[in-house]
Amino acid sequence: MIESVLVANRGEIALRVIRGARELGIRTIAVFSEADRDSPHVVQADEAVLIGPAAASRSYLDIGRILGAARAARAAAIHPGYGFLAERADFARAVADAGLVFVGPAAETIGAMGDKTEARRRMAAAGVPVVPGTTAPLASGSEAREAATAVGFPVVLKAAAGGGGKGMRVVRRLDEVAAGFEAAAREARAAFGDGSVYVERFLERPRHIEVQLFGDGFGNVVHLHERECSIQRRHQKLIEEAPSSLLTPAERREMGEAAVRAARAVNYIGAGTVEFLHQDGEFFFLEMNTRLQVEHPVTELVTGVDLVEWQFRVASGGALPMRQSEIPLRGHAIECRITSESPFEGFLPATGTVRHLAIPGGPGVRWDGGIRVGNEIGLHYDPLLGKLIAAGPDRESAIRRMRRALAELSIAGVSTGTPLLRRILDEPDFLAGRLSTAYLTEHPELFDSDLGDASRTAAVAAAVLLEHERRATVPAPRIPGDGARFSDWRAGTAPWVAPIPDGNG
Amino acid sequence: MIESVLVANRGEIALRVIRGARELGIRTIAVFSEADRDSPHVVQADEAVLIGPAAASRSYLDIGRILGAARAARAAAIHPGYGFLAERADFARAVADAGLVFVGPAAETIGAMGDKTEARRRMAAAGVPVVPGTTAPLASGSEAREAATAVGFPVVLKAAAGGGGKGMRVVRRLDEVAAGFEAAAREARAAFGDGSVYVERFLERPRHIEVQLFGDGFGNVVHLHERECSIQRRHQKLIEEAPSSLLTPAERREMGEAAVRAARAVNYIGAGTVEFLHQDGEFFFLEMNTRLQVEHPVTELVTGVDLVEWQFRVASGGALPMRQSEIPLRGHAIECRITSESPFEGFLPATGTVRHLAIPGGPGVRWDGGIRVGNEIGLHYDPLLGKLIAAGPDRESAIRRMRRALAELSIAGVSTGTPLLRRILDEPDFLAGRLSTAYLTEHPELFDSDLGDASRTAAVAAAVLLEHERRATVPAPRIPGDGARFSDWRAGTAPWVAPIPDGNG
Amino acid sequence: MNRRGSRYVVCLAGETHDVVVGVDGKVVIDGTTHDVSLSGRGPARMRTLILDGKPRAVYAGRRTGGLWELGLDGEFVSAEVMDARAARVRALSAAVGSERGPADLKAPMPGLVVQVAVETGEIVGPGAAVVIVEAMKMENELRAPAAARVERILVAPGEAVEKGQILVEFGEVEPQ
Amino acid sequence: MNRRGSRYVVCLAGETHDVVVGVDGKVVIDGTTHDVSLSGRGPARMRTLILDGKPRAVYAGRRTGGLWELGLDGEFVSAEVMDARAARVRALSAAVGSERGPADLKAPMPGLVVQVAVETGEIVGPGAAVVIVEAMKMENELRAPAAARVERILVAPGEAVEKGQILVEFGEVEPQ
Repeated sequence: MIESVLVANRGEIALRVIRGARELGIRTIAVFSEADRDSPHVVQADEAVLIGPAAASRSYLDIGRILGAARAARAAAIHPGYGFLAERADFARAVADAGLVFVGPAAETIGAMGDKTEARRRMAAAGVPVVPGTTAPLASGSEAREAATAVGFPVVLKAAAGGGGKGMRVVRRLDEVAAGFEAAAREARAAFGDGSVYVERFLERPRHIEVQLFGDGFGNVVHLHERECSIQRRHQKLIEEAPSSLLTPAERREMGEAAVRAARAVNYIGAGTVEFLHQDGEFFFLEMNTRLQVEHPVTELVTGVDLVEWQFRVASGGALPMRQSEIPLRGHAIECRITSESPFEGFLPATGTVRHLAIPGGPGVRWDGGIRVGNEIGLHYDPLLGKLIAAGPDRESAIRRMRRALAELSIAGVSTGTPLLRRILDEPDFLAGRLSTAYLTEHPELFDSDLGDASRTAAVAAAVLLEHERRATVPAPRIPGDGARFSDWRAGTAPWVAPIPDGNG
Repeated sequence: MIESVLVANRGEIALRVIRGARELGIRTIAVFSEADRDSPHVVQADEAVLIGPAAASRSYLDIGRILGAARAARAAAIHPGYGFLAERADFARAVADAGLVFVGPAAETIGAMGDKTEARRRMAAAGVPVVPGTTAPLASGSEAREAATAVGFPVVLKAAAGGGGKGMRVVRRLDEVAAGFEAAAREARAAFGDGSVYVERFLERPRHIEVQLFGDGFGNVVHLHERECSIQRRHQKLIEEAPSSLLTPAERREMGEAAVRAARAVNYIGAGTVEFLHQDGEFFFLEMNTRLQVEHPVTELVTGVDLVEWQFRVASGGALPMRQSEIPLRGHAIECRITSESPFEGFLPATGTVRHLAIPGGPGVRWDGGIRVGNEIGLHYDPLLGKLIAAGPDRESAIRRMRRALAELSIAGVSTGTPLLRRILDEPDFLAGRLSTAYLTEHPELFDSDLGDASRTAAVAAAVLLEHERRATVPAPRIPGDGARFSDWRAGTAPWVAPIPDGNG
Repeated sequence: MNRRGSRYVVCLAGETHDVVVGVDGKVVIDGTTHDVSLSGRGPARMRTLILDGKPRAVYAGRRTGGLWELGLDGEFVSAEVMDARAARVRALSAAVGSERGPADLKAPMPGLVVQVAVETGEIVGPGAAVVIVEAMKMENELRAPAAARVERILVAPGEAVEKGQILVEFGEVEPQ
Repeated sequence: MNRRGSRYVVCLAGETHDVVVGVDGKVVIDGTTHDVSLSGRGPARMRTLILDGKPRAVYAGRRTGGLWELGLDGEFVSAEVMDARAARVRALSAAVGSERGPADLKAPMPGLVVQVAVETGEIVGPGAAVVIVEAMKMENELRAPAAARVERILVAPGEAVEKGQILVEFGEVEPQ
């Protein structure tokens, strides 16, 4: 087993990786930006290195600083988490060149799969079904228009270097193609430093189903069944589950085998995911993510496998500890992403200081979080605060458990998407498993921001009792001859001003 | 399924039961004393009823008030949790007489097993091995002396109505018997309202192994394997695990079958536990607990069974959902009890206000807690703040996970036993599974309260930086001609005193 | 305060409620009597509200004067509590009307202006993209709330903006 | 404060440490130089201390003057921080000695007195049970710290006692 690892990430995934490494006795080195001095991942590591200012480009995305920190802490390996540098072939290569172990696949694999058009070519060649579209990056808006016309509308313009829903634009009409191309390219440049964009047929109501893969250096490749991630907004996953409520055992086997074929085609080593879109009984290769996914815990809960442990075992030169036939599939698990966003205001990013945090507990509930009380939630990074995961013997019990857990989750000081998640977990189509990536747009009623009569009455009662209590505790001084009260003197900026005695008190 | 349930308890177990009921769609009614207005179990229930002042005798132990609350809330059933009224036959009878479902065994079963001497008689008759001792309560100190002499020293004097380590005294010499008898009787009267005491041979270094049982109203009785609870102090369990690292599969089967025999002998319905002491290859019946145990989560984690769900199913008239052969035993689970005690000061009860609470998360970790930030921890109730549970594929991985989880657990404002637990999880005998109920007394080195050099340096550095920062933030006014500083003016009781300008500043 | 209770007016989400707080745990909201208790004054600012037997955790946030920020089940609302006299004063001053055109475009969150899609004097339709602001690496199109004329553009691409900052001032669309 | 850093004396668990806080993130403790940073001033009172690259969460509790209650990994210690001048004053006043007999018996926790096992004037041996206090339904025997004479009994069975309250005053055992 490797002796030590630097975790080149932040937030919940950095903490997840540190937890896994600690359990294996691997010395852990956290890195952090100036904005993350008080993040939980820092204190849970054995060592911590400040790598730069808040801007990711000068900290978590700065390969030189990451490698410098690894050298200073004499790290034997680097785990990239997801996002940031996780799918940058140049980073994987630089890590290897520095004589360190990169916990992930080979740089060539990352490069091949990171270039989405190259990936499509390789997959088609390996006999994996792909969505109709272009196989080369588009040079201009006008080339995009031609390609889109050939593929047939609607189409989606996608960053070749992309992932996580960034740098994507759905276009339904020819006259929107050029603007969509430019927006996707701009976002792609900002997010990935590469503005290449290609075009694909846009499936209107597909289900997003992906297969978890693992390969080792001995030619073994297995899949750990599928996850369904159809509940998305703006191509960002919101709720994920394992297994998919759609697939029959035969389809599960077929999709798993296609994914293994895809992995073998690129000599895959480590953890990876093949994403498929499933519509009308067909499924198509969407992309391959050459890293741990955000939603990996649902797979861990239905298989009993610790995916981070497997990553470290394979990175240390070990073989996969299970064969395909030995990998269990037990029960059902659901994950809700808890993000700092206001879902009823168009998912506006929310900021603030975490003032209160109550984490759900009890049977079948897992919290993978990256915040603590006192943390400032800013706009520098991804809005993912944590993931709430619930498991049960079947989908219905997992849903009931998740509903209970969401009712317990309490975060104050920053708005989160929790109220929307609670509504989805009560919505009949979701309960019946009638899912698609269009689910949220087809359920606008979930976004009514009405508090409801009971909550309104409760809020009125709470407010009036709080104010009543405050006035009873702090006698409000009355200025003679004036009806106004200095009822807020305590909140003022002059704490030494003594209350003026109230002659009528 | 029953429509509603009143949970006649507080703290973590009330929350556990409410969680289970909510997941089944059962309306939940919490009760609370004036000391528990802000306890988490209150807000997680659908309804909440104040039942009296802090003193348990006038709230959680007051049968009339509990039944009154059940009537007011139109509860269909009452779940007693553990402790308080859980093993009071008169309570079970009063609940039934009020026309409500008691979530637990019949009053007669509770009565028979609650009287420890009667239980010993019944078990011996059913062919379950019992520890040598008396089968009738002792009338006086002198009768105790006679009985102890007959059984042979060392002996243990035990409350017939007891449980949870209360009302117990180990006596090693004849001249200590009378005092031990009186102390045990006094504690028993205070804790259970019944001062009956009996005597048993005291096993010096036994292992405490218990079997989880379940019976339904259709004659089915199954066991859910064993738990080992050998790490105890003053007969209070501190760490529990499942399965026991001692038993062979054959011994596991033998003990399980003995427990099922015990349950059948009393027509057991619901969840129960048969406790055994295991020493030198033999095991003896210790007692039967006719309720859910504190340590039930370790069984849930190795079997996948939700024991509270089963309780509600059986109480609703359902049959057990599994046969003996269908009950899994997968992996290993460990529970650490987190109590408000100072282990390095003789387990003195600690009090305070919870100022900070960081709950461990990530894979394989469960927290069953009953506190939130802001709660006052007083002396009215049991010191159990919560339970930290970790599971893994084997004992070693569960221990590594628990170690990691204990490192993450952070409670401020009240002292807990966490530092001791961390040491036990590193101690070679514990790691090797060399356990006995004498473990803690045989490892006095665990109680050295030395901070260690690294922590001492860290504390010095933190203190000096805090003070340095405070002085930089609040310029300490200097009184001319005097060396002293009013460095603590901000903490004083006169917030309106303005700082005296510092001529030298 | 008098023997029969204290009267308040509570403004919440645009609606006004008359409330009387009794001395016996009773609160009358818009004529309906409720049993209410509110406990907890710890460092966490979480309170336990029991309203007619139904318990809820309520977060009581930042206050100035009678203004409270409340969190119920993860939704946050502001409530203003006034005594009867203050409410009357407020009602009188509010009677002085205001004439208003289309609302100006404000930044709904802090971020970076990526693009300004309009020019001064331009007439935009309802829902037209006006400014693109990037926050958390996502582009957010800010659209015109109604048909309007672009009166003044106050930001340029590359500029960082605060939440609530006015980006573009609109005027009425008049026949030219 | 001077250019070369600020000098402090820190008392922790009965030991005294000389500390110099530099202006560059360096702290010299008893002559050894450490790289230290301490961040976080949020509502939770949790701070992140990084000492020579090793991070730790530190709880910074209640303070009066230079007194800090610190929580490290669930263990709580008190530290008193004095500047050099205050430390000298303290050292001088401490030089005035005190004459002491056996420590009095104090309640180590709040609870209820169940039994007083001694009488005034009685001579007790070290470890002898003196008072039984019940807390959290468990009886706790409080024992004599050393051989002593019971000078005065200040509590009776049934009485509630506070933590730190003196229960029994002891005197020296003298030949009678």
